[in-house]
Amino acid sequence: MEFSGTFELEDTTVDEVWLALSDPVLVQESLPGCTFLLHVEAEEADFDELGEQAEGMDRELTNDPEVIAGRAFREGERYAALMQVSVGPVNPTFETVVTIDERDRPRMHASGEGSSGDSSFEMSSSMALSETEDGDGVAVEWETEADVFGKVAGMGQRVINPVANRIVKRFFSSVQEELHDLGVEAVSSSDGDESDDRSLVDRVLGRSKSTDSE
Amino acid sequence: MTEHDITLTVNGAEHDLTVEARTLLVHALRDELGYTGTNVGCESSLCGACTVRMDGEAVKSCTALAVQADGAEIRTVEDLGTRHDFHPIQEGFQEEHGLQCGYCTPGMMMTALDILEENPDPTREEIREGLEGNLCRCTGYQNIVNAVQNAAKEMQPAAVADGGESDDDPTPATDGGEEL
Amino acid sequence: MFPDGFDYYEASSVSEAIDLMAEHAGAETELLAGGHSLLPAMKSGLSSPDVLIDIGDVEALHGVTADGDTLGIGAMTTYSDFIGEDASEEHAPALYHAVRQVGDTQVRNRGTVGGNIAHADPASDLPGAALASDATIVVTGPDGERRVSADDFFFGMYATDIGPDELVTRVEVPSAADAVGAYAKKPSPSSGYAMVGVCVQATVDGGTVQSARVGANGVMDRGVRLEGVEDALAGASLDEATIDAAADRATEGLDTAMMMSDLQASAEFREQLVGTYTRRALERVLDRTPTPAAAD
Amino acid sequence: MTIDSLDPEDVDAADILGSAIERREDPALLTGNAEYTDDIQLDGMLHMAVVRSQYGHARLEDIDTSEAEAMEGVHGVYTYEDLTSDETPGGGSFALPTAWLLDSLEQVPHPVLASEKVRHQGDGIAVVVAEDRYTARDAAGAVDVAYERLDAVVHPSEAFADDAERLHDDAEGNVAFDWEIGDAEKTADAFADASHTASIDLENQLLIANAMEPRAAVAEYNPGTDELEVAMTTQNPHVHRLLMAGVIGHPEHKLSVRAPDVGGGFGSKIHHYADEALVAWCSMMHEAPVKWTATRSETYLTDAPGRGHETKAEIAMDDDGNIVGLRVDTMANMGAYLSTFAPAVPTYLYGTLLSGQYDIPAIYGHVKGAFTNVPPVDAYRGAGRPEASFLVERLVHLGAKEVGMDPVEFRKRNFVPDDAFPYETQVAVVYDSGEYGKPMDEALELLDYENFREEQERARDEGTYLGVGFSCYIEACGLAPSELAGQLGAQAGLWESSLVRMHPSGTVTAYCGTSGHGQGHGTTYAQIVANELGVPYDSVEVVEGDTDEIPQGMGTYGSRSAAVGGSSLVKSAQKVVEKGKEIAAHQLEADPDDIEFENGEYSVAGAPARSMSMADVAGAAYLAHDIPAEMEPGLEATSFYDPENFVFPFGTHAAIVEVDPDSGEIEIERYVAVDDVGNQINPKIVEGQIHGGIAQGVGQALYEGAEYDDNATLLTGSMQDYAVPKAEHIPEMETESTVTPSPHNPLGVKGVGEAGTIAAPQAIVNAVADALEPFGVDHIDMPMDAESVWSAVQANATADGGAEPAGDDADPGGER
Repeated sequence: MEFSGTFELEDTTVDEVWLALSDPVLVQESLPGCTFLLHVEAEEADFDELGEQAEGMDRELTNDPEVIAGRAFREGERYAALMQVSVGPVNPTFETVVTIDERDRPRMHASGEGSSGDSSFEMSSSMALSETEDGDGVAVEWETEADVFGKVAGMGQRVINPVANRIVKRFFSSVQEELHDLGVEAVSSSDGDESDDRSLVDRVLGRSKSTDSE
Repeated sequence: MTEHDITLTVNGAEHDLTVEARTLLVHALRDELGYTGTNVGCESSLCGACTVRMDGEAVKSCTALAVQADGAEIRTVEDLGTRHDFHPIQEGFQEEHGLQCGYCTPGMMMTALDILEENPDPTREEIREGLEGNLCRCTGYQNIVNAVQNAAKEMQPAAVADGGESDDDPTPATDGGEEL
Repeated sequence: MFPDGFDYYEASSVSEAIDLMAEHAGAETELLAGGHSLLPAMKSGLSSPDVLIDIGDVEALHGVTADGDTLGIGAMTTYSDFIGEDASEEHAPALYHAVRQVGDTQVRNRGTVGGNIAHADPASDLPGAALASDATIVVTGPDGERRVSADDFFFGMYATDIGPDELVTRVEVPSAADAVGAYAKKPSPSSGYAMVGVCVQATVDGGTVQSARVGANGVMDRGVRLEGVEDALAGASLDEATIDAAADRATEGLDTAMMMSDLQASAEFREQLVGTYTRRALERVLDRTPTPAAAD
Repeated sequence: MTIDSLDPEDVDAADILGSAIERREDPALLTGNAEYTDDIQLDGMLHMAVVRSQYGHARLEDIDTSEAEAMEGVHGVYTYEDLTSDETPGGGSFALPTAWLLDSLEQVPHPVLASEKVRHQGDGIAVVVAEDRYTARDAAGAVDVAYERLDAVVHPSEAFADDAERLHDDAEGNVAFDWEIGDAEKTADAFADASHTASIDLENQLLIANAMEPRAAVAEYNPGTDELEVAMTTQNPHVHRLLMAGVIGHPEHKLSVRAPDVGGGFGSKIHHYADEALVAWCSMMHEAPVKWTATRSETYLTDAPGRGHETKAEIAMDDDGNIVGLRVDTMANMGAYLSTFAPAVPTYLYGTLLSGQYDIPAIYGHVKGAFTNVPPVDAYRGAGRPEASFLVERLVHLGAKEVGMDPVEFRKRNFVPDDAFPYETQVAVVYDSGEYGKPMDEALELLDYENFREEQERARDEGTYLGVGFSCYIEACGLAPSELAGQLGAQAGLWESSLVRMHPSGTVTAYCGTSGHGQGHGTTYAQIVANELGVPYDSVEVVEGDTDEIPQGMGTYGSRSAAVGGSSLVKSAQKVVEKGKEIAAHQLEADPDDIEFENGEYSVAGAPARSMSMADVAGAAYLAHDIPAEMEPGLEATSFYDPENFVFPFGTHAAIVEVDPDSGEIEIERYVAVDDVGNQINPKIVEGQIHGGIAQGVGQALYEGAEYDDNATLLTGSMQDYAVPKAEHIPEMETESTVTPSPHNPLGVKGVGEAGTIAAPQAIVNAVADALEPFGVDHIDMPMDAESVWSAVQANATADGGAEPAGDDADPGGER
């Protein structure tokens, strides 16, 4: 199954959106049904343990780039999320592990898989940011290829498309709200002359150093 | 998982039983009480093989919890008529070859009773519509429609008397003013 | 075929239902009305709530009342009970014709008007009818009743403006005794749900459409008004030309990205069908509208 | 014409054979007294549930049963390792056999529970035995399986692709077999010389039988006697006993298989599945009765689907409209493993019917079977023959169009002539008897064909698109003789066995190895036996479906029961009559050659007063006070009837449809069926079979189809998504028949169980193609749902610049 779309965030910049989408905490807060989203080191994610870990953690939304940089998504790393997808009376909770395959501003690519009882999914997703034509906002172009297996695939086929669309829509609406509420201001690349800042910026912006020439 | 003491009156006989909340009415009838005339054909409320009458209405007993039926009057195929004293609907199915494997038939007949109560003289199309919730894989339905029509005639002896002709010549009495 | 285990509670009143919901707020709780959407989902293993609160026997939620201005339908009124009331066809013709086409004989005997609307299945028959008949959904919670216009009620697939601690208690339809209603539906041959269903309620006087509301099911992720059709009808004389013009505008303003697309029909085909079924619904309206001569 | 049923009491004994009497099975079925397998309740009965695969194709990494085992009410959880362990009962193969072999067949192992790989979603991984259905299902859900998902293939063309994931190590390229029939060279020459050719590229979709009763089994093992009794939903209990004995390793004579009332089969209850064997094994394991009843979603995942062809085919004609050649290349979906009789279906049950009703001088068929990640594909009502008939009739429709002839005229020109029977086709069969013009003429008359064509033209002027489609089908039933079946690869004889037993009081019990499941054998067999023995119909009881009671049997499928089972009963009854003749001769003091037998009376030729009734003879046989010396007492006979040849029913079905190009909706205005199934034992039952068969054919044409996604996940896995036709979907059917008896069997019958299903799809598709001719639509794959019809119109409209009828001659205004 393939889905794609474009979502426009108003009154913001590519850097701000990039920063926001770099922050697992903001993503967790914006994703409908997401209980936690955590970096995982171990080969196998133990979701019971992660759940306890998440409860013990004190992570707040912030507009502080440095804090965000400290916890920002990193290319090649894996993240675990507990996601409840609510579709009327059907509310499976998926234990999901996502790998950030590529993170190179303004582009991100991730792949992952999740399971809930005898249903599961695999997905591969990419996203690119660009300034909108009027220059007033940011266009997020996204596309996802997903495969769904088990009960949900067999019996919930007709709901998957609209539900996926709704989740994406609500996600970006929340991102937009959070952006405005927090007043996130991205460290603009032009600010950072010093090498320390430079690396921070690179890290937050997910820019690989070697390809900084663009 | 809660358990519940319920009372079901099935074909006039009162039964007290204890069921898990999740026990479906059809399983209470079949497994607990032994009314195996009611069959299970699907699990998505589409085939209607499990149709019984609950408080006088056709319902799919696989889509009701037994606990929801607490206190209800249930009528199953076992209550229709015996081989020596068929109910008209059974007679209709027998005469018109309205069944082959017979698995859908109990549910089919219980729904047909509903149809005929609502509309004692249904057209073929109305019967087909009324049976939308009952699937049959053997007969192609044509003889089932015949069976229900046959039963309709049987159950409406008055209508039969002049029914045959009035089809071609509706309300002749009120048309008296028009002369050739 | 076998639902997972759950705890079952039967509410005898609306307030008891609300109390039960509050009591089990931490658990996954579902209200059980007719059960014809919920129980199949539970039997297939797609849905496994911890708690079911049965509101089917709450006396106050049953029955149809007409006071001249409004037709009130208790949320637990079954489809067949609704159809059986003369007032239904008289005061809420659009809803009446839609309810007649819900499910099958047995489903209509158990399923409820309120349960259908609360469930908000976009392929069900009543969201469009609620919109076409300008219904108000009465939602009751710990703080009492709220009244939500059907226009504001449906958020998306199975998503509505009902809070987690609330339930739909009544559906109110402004009396439309002068109006004509029609529902044209293309049912899925397997499930019977609407691949597309168009519901119209129109007041026609002397051959001219005084007012018309048109709702559609199965097309988008929720029941929607077909505003292009309504515009085309408003003030026009109800004839074939108007019907053609209205049907041509069936998908006007609909966000095609959120159009339903599934095994039954692609979004593209649904676009085609909305037009076709709008035409059929309007033709039924035309058929049912007394000719000016006969009306006089 | 609707046939009126008769009360058997109103029928003279001499007329019983051939009368439309009411069925004797009905009272039990109508009063809830029937006993279907799931109705069986036994003391201490346990319930089995099966853990099935989440994926269409995956390697199994780990199966953790610990949580399930620990649940209250669970008596055991077993995997393949447990089955094959020395600690557990049974020493069978625990693999399902294939009972039909082909030279090129790649036989692959089919374990009853997967241990290394799952190859379709229905593959079982573990079984749970618990105290009740609910607990068994809960525990099955608690078995934790770790998988490594593999890419899947659904269609044969995908399976054969170079980069396709392989299902079985031994089956290179996922090829199950490569088979051909006919003469490739001669056919190539015919095409080279032909003046006209027409071709088609089509898919004959996978269908799911959807018998209303899901599969079920109840097994009861008696540790004291080591006897294992299995009651199950089967169409062929003896075959299941034989195969199951090997699968679970329990001796055949200690195993009994019984078919209680069976709620429909349509082929799906012929095959040996894993589940029934597992129930039997669990019963031995627990020394307790065990029940398993499939949920409907399990039947969708496990019942063998049918059809599943991707075909390219062409037909060649000369200038006069004579068919000169036919060439077929088919890729057949075999699913994940080879089901019981699967290899026969797309080969000998398909290729041999490619001549249809036509005299075709050159035919070549090539079929390649594919392993895919759908459930094992096998016989579904018609099995191979609908695919052949559909293809031939679609080609004939296109061929007629290509040569510019009316489709009726084209067919009539090419029919096998009446005087050519027995007719040997180019594809290895000899048609027994036929008069193909008769049903066609009857159908034309019913349709008022000439007038219809005028009406069609008028309607087109008004923008209404009507079409008529014909289907002149042929089928082959009663696959035989056994020697031939053996040469073709059958690992079984295809005879039928019966026992006719006179009781001392003159009543009769007739046992037959077929196993009806809705066909009314209890009625029709009693008609046959009563007629042969000249005893009252009510004096005959029929017993089927129990290996303990019936000597042997092959079962009910392929429309064989009347032709083979019925003939076997005739043979047994005739043996009884012959023995009775000797007893009568002895008692009447006459020479046996002088004894005549008529209407149940033995009499001495020329002295009719010297006579004895059948009942008296039976009494004498058991009294044995005065029977011929050397004769054994008693009066019964067993026979094994092995037919000389197939029988070939035929007929013409025709549909008139209206198609709405805007909505893609098809309305069947009329459906006319004229069938020739030879002599009819009970015309009402024949009518019922035709009706039901047509309904399934209509289902294939318009509604049904198993759809899988790219990962071989079934998307139509419930009745919510798989459209089993409802009452509103099936048209009123007008049925008539002609009678051309088969010369091959004593009853002159041909078989009727599948005729309607074989005939109907192409009648409807041809009608739709005819209706949409102005739009240039030649073919729409089944099921022709509204969207596919609309899309076909649109595709052409796009090509021609608007959704308007295409081409000059489509503008009727211009013609006038």
